[in-house]
Amino acid sequence: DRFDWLSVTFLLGAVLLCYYLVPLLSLIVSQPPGVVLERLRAPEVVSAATTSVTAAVTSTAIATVFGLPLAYWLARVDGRMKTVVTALVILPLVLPPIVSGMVLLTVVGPNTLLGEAAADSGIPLTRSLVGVVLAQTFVASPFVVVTAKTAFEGVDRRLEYASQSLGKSRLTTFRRVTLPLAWSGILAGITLAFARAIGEFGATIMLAYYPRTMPVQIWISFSTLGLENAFPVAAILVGIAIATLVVLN
Amino acid sequence: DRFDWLSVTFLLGAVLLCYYLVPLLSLIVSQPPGVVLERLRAPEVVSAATTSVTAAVTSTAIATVFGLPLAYWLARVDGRMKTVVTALVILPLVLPPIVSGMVLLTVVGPNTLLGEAAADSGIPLTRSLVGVVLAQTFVASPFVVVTAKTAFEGVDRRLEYASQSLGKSRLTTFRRVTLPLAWSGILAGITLAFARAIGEFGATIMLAYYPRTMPVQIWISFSTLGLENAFPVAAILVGIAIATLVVLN
Amino acid sequence: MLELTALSKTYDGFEFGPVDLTVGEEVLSVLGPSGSGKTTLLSLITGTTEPDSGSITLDGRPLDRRSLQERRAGLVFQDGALFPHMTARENISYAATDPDRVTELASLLEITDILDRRPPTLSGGEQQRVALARTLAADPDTLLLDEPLSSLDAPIRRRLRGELHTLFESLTIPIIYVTHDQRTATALGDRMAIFRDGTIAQRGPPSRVLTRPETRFVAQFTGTENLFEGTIVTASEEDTTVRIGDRTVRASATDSAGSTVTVCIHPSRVSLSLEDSETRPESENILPGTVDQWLNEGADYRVDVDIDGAPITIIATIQPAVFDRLAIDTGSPIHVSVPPSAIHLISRQ
Amino acid sequence: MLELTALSKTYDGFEFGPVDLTVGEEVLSVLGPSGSGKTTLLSLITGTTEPDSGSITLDGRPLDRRSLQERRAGLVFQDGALFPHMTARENISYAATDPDRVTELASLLEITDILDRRPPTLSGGEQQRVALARTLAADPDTLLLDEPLSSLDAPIRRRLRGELHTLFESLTIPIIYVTHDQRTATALGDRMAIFRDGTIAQRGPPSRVLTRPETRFVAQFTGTENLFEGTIVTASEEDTTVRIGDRTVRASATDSAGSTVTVCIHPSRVSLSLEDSETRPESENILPGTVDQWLNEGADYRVDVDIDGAPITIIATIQPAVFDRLAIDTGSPIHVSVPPSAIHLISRQ
Repeated sequence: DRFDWLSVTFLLGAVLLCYYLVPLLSLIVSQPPGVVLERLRAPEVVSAATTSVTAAVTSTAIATVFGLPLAYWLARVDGRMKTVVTALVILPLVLPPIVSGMVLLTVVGPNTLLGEAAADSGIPLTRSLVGVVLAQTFVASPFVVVTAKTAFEGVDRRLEYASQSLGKSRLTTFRRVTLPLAWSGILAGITLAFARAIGEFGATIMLAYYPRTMPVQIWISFSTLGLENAFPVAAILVGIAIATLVVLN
Repeated sequence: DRFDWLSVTFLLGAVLLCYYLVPLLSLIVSQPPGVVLERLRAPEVVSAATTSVTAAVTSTAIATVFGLPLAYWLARVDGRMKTVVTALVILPLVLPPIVSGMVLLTVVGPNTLLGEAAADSGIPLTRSLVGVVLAQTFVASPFVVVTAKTAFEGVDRRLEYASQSLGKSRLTTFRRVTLPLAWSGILAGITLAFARAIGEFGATIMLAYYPRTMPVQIWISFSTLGLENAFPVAAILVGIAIATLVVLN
Repeated sequence: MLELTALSKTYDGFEFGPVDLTVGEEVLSVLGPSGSGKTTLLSLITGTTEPDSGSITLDGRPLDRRSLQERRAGLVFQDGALFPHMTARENISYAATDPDRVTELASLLEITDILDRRPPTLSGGEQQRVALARTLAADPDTLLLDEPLSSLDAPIRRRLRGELHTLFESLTIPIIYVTHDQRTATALGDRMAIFRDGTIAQRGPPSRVLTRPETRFVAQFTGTENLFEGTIVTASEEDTTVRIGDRTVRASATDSAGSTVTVCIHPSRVSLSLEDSETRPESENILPGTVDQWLNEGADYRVDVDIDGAPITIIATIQPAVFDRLAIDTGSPIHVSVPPSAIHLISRQ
Repeated sequence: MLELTALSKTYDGFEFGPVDLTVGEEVLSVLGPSGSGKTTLLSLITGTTEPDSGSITLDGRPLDRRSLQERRAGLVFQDGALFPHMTARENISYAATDPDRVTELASLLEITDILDRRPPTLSGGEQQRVALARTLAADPDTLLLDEPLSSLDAPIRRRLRGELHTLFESLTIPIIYVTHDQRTATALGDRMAIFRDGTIAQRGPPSRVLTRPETRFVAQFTGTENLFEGTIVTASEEDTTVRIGDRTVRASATDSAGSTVTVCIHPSRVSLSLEDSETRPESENILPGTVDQWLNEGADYRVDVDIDGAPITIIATIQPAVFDRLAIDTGSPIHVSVPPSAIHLISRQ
């Protein structure tokens, strides 16, 4: 009885692992790397990559600057307030990306107050790099907040008390005790946010069909020219995903 | 100095919170609930909701059955093996959904060995409910594994040792000690997976443009008829997201 | 001078205070069971917890609503709470304004050789020395210690306790030493406060608290295991006669009112002998009995004696040499003697 | 009968064993500093850790490579490790095959009143009673206890220790009791094993291990604080004369070879007196000295005496009555006396 159960367990887990692994191997096998590498220099690939990286770096930076203080506050507060704010931070994570794009459009869309005002000042909030950044920030920044919150919670509060009792200010304590100890967790959050931002598709396609990010470029290549034409951009994104995994360890 | 820093912190966090909250409120304000409720009965809305719920329930069930054993194994193993397998589980989480759809197409697409064989047996793996389930499972199941793994890790291993030393089998120990203690965490993982599955857009649109899930329906309504026509379906998805938050607490 | 006035704090299910307490340039050891409020007391002084009411002043400065940074109250945590990403030296110089102070403290606390190691590689005793050096490096106006020895092995604990005793004598600030170990509390404290359920059950010099407990709780908690219900028969200015069951014992004069009392005898104050003919002047209470059981506890033996003609059992702790000489065994007859000065009476309400 | 043969296990940076050990129907108390391998010993027997080599048999059954379930080795954890989602009753009946056994054990361990409460609402002592009942409910072939009293307050610890002593006498299985508290180890163990760095430093009846330590480490760890380097002057069948500095003391006959020895005297075996004219027959070693310092430790006083004409300090623990009678104070002259039988010699390599 015990033996059977262990075997079945092992088998079920292994099936799931194969389901993650096989498609990835299949992608690598199905296309000769030479051909893919050659097409990486195509102008639409370079343009999409530039747009994606610029937007993702910007939105990750915004997420970090605005998210870390929120994460620290959430880690050190208690009670009802914490529950409500945490729920609000998780909301963009459980909201479908396409819906995230929709709700953003109701605020920054071309026919809204804010959208019109911005467009008049020459900074259109949709169909622009700003639009991409807005979409990516909404969807990706919760990763910084949630992961950094956990990292801050992992720093023994008594160490902060000890530092303050030794006559150090809160800022010094944060800079020299809390931040160094939470750093690896925070880095993980930033990495996850970057990965999420650069892979964002649903919200981006709603806010900014142009300029094309890599995921949008894949969709267009696939739907107009077929699967093969999407491979070069996909190769870059798979590379970034694997680099993310390396950083996360 | 201290006062300034605290204020700035508070301000930055508050700005980010507003960025999460305002669009959602805007969505609710921008459309009279009466009109939205009326359009919920439209045949294309009902059809999309049925497809989405059926597929998401199925893929969440698959994720649970296959994912829990893997999560338990990961929680109780150590060393290099754990690192590698954990990385493989996180991969679908950091892979852009549109790329996930692509890599799945290289295995189950209409021109692949597997895809053709299945289509010949009358079970097409793309442009079908099966295709939706395949896409959702790939993207959503890691949430079950990762969250349940953390929940299992939170169960003091000494409690399992105590149970076994009292003459109970591993299966009995799992059923009566580990599972009850990890249950709330596992439920959170299942909830997250369901939310992710029902909101899936990038991978689904690659594998199954038809039958239309709710996110795909939103995209089609938006791109062919304009933003207003996407509201009824979005309302359902926002409701599900909020219900998810409630369960997570 | 550290002064606490009517300090109180209510958590869910636990009430601390009101506590009034003054600590001068001395060591106050705070003793009590777990959950009696010892750690809450320290949190209120350092500022990690705000009181519901009452006030704290340190050298005349009110500490209420001041930040931790401004209080200058140095706290040594149970496990040291060293910064794990800094070496021992970095931990200490983090707190010190003068680099020479690090060298000085390191030599005082005998940690010069381990200054370049990180906390996780240090033993428990070394971590506590570094933590102490770090706290002293900030020149605090009061020193608070939260069970710093409780996680150490016996020989190191004994050694460090002796060193703390010497160190404390050289400091001229109020020191509060929290512990649940009566031995350490007695050895280090100039005064002692016994906590129970968030309030002070008794305070005073350790020798007085130990020999003259005011309540059953204090008696039991400080190791007075022999507690009997008795009735006062006669009381004069010289002595008191108390009846326990069918037996009568003579105690020193007492100020306890009422006729029913709790008779307290510390096991280490009970002597055992084979004959009742011994005529040491102070041994007036000689009770015949039978050995019920005995336990070798290493440094001493613990002997339970059933007293003849009274439904009571007296516990005596005697030294190994005496145990060997008396050839004690279960069932053997023995005489218990207790000097009147070792019998303490608590009046019962 | 529990038999361990050449058992060894290497972790990163820690080597356990090889350990050979036999435990019959008795209580073996295992004593040692933290990190000496006490808990590893229990893990190897229960099966949570597999040994690198060696074997374990219980009543003749080999336990090697058997699952935890099949070993029938009952373990009581330091904090009880009760299932937090079950009541006390459910915890016990989880292990019991017969429902009557739950009632029986609850009454034996005096937990009948708390059976319907959940572990987090129980006190530390109650949790340990329930944990013990749960372990016994499974009728184990051996009982292993990992410091079950270490997190309890003194009065409860003392009481539970007495109850464990009675309980252990009623059990007819091998019992291993792991602790770092020498007092508990001595009180509960029929035999004692002292662990150091993963191996057994000494084993034997507690009274023998305490009075006849074989190494400096064992002597120090069991509280023999007076350790001096000496030279044997004469050795006969009756006694041995040893020189320490300028002083000579007489010890009982010894089998220690070599002329350089470590002289061990337990502080509780040292007596203090005002005159050297006292002529108790066994007190042949009378050394004049001066009180260096003293410490009130509650149940006894600890007095450091500098011996005149020898660079040594002898520590004595004396009972309060004696301390009061001698009117001891720092700097006052005093005589130290040590019976020859209390002087133990360890030969140095």
